[in-house]
Amino acid sequence: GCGGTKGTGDSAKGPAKVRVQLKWLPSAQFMGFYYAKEKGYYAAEGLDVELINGGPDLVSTNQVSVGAAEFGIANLYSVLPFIEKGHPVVEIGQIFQKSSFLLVSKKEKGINSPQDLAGKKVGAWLGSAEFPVYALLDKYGIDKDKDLTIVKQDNTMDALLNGSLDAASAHTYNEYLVLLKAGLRPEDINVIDLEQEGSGMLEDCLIVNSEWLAENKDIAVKFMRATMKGWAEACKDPEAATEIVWKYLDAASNNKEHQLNFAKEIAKLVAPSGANAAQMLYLDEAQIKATQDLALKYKVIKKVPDKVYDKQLWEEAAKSLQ
Amino acid sequence: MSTAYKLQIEDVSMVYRGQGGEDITALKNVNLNIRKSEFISLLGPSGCGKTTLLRLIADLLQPTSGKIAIGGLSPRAARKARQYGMVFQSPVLYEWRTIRENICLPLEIMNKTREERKNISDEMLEMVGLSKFAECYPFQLSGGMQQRVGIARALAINPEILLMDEPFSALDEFTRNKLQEDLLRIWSNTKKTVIFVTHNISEAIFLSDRVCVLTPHPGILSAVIDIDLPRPRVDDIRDTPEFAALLSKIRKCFAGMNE
Amino acid sequence: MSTAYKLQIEDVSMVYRGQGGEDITALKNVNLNIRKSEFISLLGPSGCGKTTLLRLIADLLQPTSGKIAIGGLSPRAARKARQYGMVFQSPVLYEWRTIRENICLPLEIMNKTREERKNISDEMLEMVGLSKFAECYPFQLSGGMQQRVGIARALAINPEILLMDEPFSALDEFTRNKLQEDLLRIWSNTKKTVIFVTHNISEAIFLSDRVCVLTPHPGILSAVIDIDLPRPRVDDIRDTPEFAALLSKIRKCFAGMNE
Amino acid sequence: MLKRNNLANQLIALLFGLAVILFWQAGGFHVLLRLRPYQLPLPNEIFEAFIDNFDVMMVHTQYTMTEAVAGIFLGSGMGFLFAVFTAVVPRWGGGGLKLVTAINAIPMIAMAPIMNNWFGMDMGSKIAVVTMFTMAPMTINAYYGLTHLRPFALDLMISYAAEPSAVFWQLRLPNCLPHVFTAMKINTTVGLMAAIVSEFFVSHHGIGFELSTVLKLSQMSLGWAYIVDAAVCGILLYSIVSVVERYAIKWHASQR
Amino acid sequence: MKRWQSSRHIATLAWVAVMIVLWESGAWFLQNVLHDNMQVQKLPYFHQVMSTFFTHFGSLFADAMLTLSRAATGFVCGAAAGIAVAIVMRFSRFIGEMIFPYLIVLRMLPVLALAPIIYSIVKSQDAARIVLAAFITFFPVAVNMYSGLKSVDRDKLDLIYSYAASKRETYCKLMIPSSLPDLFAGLKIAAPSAITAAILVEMFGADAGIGIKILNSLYYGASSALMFWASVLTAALLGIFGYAVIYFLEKMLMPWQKADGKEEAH
Ligand SMILES: Nc1ncnc2c1ncn2[C@@H]1O[C@H](COP(=O)(O)OP(=O)(O)OP(=O)(O)O)[C@@H](O)[C@H]1O
Ligand SMILES: Nc1ncnc2c1ncn2[C@@H]1O[C@H](COP(=O)(O)OP(=O)(O)OP(=O)(O)O)[C@@H](O)[C@H]1O
Ligand SMILES: Cc1ncc(C[n+]2csc(CCO)c2C)c(N)n1
Ligand SMILES: [Mg+2]
Ligand SMILES: [Mg+2]
Repeated sequence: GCGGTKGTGDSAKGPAKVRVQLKWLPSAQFMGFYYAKEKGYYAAEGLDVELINGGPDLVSTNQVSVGAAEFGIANLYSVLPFIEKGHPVVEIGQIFQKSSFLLVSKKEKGINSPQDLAGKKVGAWLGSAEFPVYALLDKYGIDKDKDLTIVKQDNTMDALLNGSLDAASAHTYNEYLVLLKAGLRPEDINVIDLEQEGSGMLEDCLIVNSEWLAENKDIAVKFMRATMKGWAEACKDPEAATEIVWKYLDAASNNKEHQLNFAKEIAKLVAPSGANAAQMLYLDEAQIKATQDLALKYKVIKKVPDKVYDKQLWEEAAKSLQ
Repeated sequence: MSTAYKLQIEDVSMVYRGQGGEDITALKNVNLNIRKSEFISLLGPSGCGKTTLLRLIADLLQPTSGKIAIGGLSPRAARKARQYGMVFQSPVLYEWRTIRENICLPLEIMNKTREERKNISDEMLEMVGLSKFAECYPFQLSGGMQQRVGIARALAINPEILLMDEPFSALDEFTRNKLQEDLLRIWSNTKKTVIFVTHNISEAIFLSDRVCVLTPHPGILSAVIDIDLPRPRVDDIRDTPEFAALLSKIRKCFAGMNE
Repeated sequence: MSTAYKLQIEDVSMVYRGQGGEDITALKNVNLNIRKSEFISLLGPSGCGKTTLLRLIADLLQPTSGKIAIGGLSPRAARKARQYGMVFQSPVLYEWRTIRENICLPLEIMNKTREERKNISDEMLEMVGLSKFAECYPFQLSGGMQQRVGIARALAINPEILLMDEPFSALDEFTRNKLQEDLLRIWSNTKKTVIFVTHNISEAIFLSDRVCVLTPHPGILSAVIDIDLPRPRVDDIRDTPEFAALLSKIRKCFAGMNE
Repeated sequence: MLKRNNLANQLIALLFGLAVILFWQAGGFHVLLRLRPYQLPLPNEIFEAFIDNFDVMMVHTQYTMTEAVAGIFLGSGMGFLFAVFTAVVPRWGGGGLKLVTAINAIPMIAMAPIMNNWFGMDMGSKIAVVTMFTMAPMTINAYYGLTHLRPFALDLMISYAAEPSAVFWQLRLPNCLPHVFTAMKINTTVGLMAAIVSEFFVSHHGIGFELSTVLKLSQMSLGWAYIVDAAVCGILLYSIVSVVERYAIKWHASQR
Repeated sequence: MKRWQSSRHIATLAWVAVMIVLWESGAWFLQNVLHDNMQVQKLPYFHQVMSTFFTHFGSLFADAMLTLSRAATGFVCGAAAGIAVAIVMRFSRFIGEMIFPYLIVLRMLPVLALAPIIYSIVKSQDAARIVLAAFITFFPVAVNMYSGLKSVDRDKLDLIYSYAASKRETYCKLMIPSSLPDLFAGLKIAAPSAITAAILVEMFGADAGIGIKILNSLYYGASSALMFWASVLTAALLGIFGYAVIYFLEKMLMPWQKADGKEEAH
């Protein structure tokens, strides 16, 4: 019994308590959840949802696995090794429908195509988001251990800006915007878009503790439904969503304009083909397979686990939303 | 018969390990029996092993060979039974305690009530003439005053065996004489066994029933001299011919030794 | 005329601040002139301010009021000119230095060569009878032995003014007598000025040209007594009637004081 | 007699450690702390990971140790000099002492990004972080040792009108040595820790670099191999300090 | 005495003034001589940091209090454990020698690496926070206290030994008071570290706190650089505050200590 029986309640006795482990600092990256909570979608389903902030050293998958939260947000490719090792987690929804991953460099470094990465110092978020980079390098026959230096990148873009990194990992929704705010113009930046290069791997997905799920399927469906609605509405109106997200942020160390741009980029990733609630969190099996294959190829996992995702919840939720 | 003695020291030797690993024999084959309520002085030149012997009795050191028994008990058992009161050669005050608190330390350990502690410490402070300094910290006292605190602390607990290591050496003649008389009064009232280390021959004679003379390198108990002066002894006794005779007798024990 | 004196103490008072902020007057209006090469003893009961006076002379304390001059210099200037050698009431040995190294400490500071240091320390160790313990650390020595190291250290540098705070109090009579004679010999050879604190009246008489009697609470210089015994003085002088007369004269100074 | 006692104690300590490892291997901790197998690897798995990755691990270990040792020397040295300065001119040093402790109060994780900006992403920035955080323990302890002298010890020196340098070399320095060693013991751990933590940020080598990556990827055996590795490094540094201490201050009460 | 005290304050002010001047000129140098485009990140002008600090004072203060309370809990637990373990180790030479090496092993475990496992053991963010902060505080306290306990004067020990005082009394009346100065030296190191620890733990996610401010301002780049520095400044002030608390506690608890750093008469 180390699973997550804690935190659930009999629906007869007031709302069921559910905890969601976010993967990072509160931001528009999770606007769908904030939206659903703020607009009462969860309450309407009889849920009392607690959104737990993450941080750079927190492994959200781990938190879900140990039962510190029932649900969690994580990069799909980093969830895979946990599932392979037997952690009781399973994916139940894919939040980002495509990869936001970029490799950026200053124009003067002359990295005009992926081949030019050879011999350079390239930043990667080791431990959480390095595999897309490896996939790209592999595609162009660049040996990550010999042909260039992979540097562990922190959560700033300073190393790229001060020139100690030649190229750095970036998400469309934050790091790229940070570069622009630091005074670089788009034409000063060379961008390698991993989605276009076909090396993109699936990022933010919704996972659940499978032991808890086995006993609380109904709650999970309710949660899915409210969450999908939240995301759909948030993507339709990023301005409104930003206002809601703002309530969860520390005003002193954040910037509303940045959050709005952030939110707009997120909307592009979550709802690339229109914000229809029934299509949110869609599990595209082909894409999941592509991510699994890349993970297998780059030894993130030794073999594809039996059960990475559970589509049933999404189907039930989507059905009731139509 | 052996139980007639309060303290039996049998063939006790003590060897310290020196810096280079060589042995320093501080005491060699010391034999001494002390009766209950006896006042014994240990007399001897600097470095002859007086402190060492006192520490052996007090269970602060273990002899290299030989045996010590205190009324049938081992020194450890006697210590655990809280039979000892000790005055160290240096005052050994706890610098975080005021003078009164230093005197009360053993009383606290022996679970005296607050009131008893107050009364006893008042009395002791009075006796050593430091009432005015009760609330001072040790660093505010002169050397002799600190030593008196050490004496007051040892007397406060009224122990069965009083071990005193040159308690009066830092004191002037008058203070010293007064405290000697106080000590004798307390001793005759309470019938303690006292082992008193000193290098002052006249002090040893004035106070003791017997004087044990130690000679150094290695420390050997070279003579035990009975002091058959009448008691109670008052200051005038120092001017008697008997006293002078004892003085020169003991001086002779040391003669020739000093080169 | 005033320059005839090596040391002039004019109306010196010293007030310590007590724990509760109240004042403790240790010395009050002390006046004393000391000639060059004079041997002066400060005599007085425990806590009367002897150590305080010595520390004032040595520039280790500043008087609350009054003035001290050393051959026209301030105590600070005299200290800087390294005129002082001091024996403290407690041995004050550096525990990280062996006995020899402790004795050599001032010699190092005064830039003596290695060879001089060796010779002087050998000689001093011999004098205080600790040659065998040269390479021991202080914790391996008895109380009296430690005190002798402190004496050896002060004499090693052959200072112009020797300030000695109860240097012999932890020593037995024989060692004490020997060291007293050594001290007098050194003094008469080198013509130092010596200020010697003691609570032992006969010691003060035996050694000094003049004895200064201090009485306590507050410390007042109540008498200065000339000791006009012939020199060189040998042990036998203690048995002369002149000696006895001085003894009782000084005792009288204290009489009545002790209550 | 004492010697044999020590040996027996050490043996028992060793046996105690062995017992703990056996208990761990038998799954005792997993039962006790209700852990899943993948949350805490077994000793044999850690050992295997260690053997399998030995060469790579040693490269990273060397890198981190270099940073730590360099930083510890720099930081302790500067901290000591600062303590000396404070002891010599307390009026001016006192305020500085507060500033040094203020540095100690800056969180390492805030310092690492700043240092990366100043000194680049290689060893330099990590050494700078270690230096900063080993300064205060040394300053505080050394200052204490330099100024808390036995009664009259300073008076003796003053009576000789000893040069300040003599007071320092003959009195203050030996008096503060035991405290310097206490500080060095603290600094071995603080220093290694600072090196590892600063490698959690921009870096491309070192135990911290590997550890942060490996653990997030749930490679627990290798992660623990690095944890054990770091512990061994720490003990190594600590033991060196202890051995030097034993010879340097054999006169001190704590060594008797 | 009074004069001396106030001159000491003046010296502290002088230090601060010198540091500020150095800081300002450093920033100026980076900006105008080196033309460093990272100047704001490397060393922003002190007056700009201060202005940010005061503009957001309310928010910084609230976060500071939050972090401080977490640090205080961790500090108290860690210090208590450190003292207790040091005592146990000195109490029984056997236990001391047995566990000391393992204590070192334990301490050498990198905290950030241990975090996941601690989270899986205690399963509560708050508890994990306290455990981690306590873990960091623990070692300096334990080491200093232990070395203080080992340095108690032989004579003082003999005295209480001669009274056959119980071990408990020996510790209460001798060992602990006599090691207080060493303990406080350890606490002075540990108090600021506890703040660091609390911030470190915020890297595992928290609703608010100085660490969260630092993270946010790093994550969103140059525009938040001033906020980053203001937060770091706040953190440092917290550390100084912790140090000061210990300092005054020390002065209060140890009236027998003569004024430390007494000036020499050279
Ligand atoms: N640091 C201090 N603070 C407060 N009072 C002090 C201090 N030092 C000495 N005194 C007080 O000053 C008085 C004289 O002390 P001093 O040490 O000079 O005496 P003394 O004549 O040397 O005595 P003894 O023979 O016992 O050594 C004493 O009453 C003592 O309590
Ligand atoms: N811890 C020790 N280690 C080595 N030798 C020691 C130790 N303690 C004492 N000694 C030696 O033992 C001998 C006797 O010392 P002790 O302290 O018993 O002398 P004492 O008779 O008390 O002398 P004093 O009158 O000078 O105090 C001395 O030679 C001394 O050097
Ligand atoms: C130390 C560190 N690791 C990863 C990222 C990259 N990143 C930024 S937000 C986010 C979460 C979801 O996208 C991720 C992985 C970072 N900035 N800093
Ligand atoms: Mg002795
Ligand atoms: Mg005195």
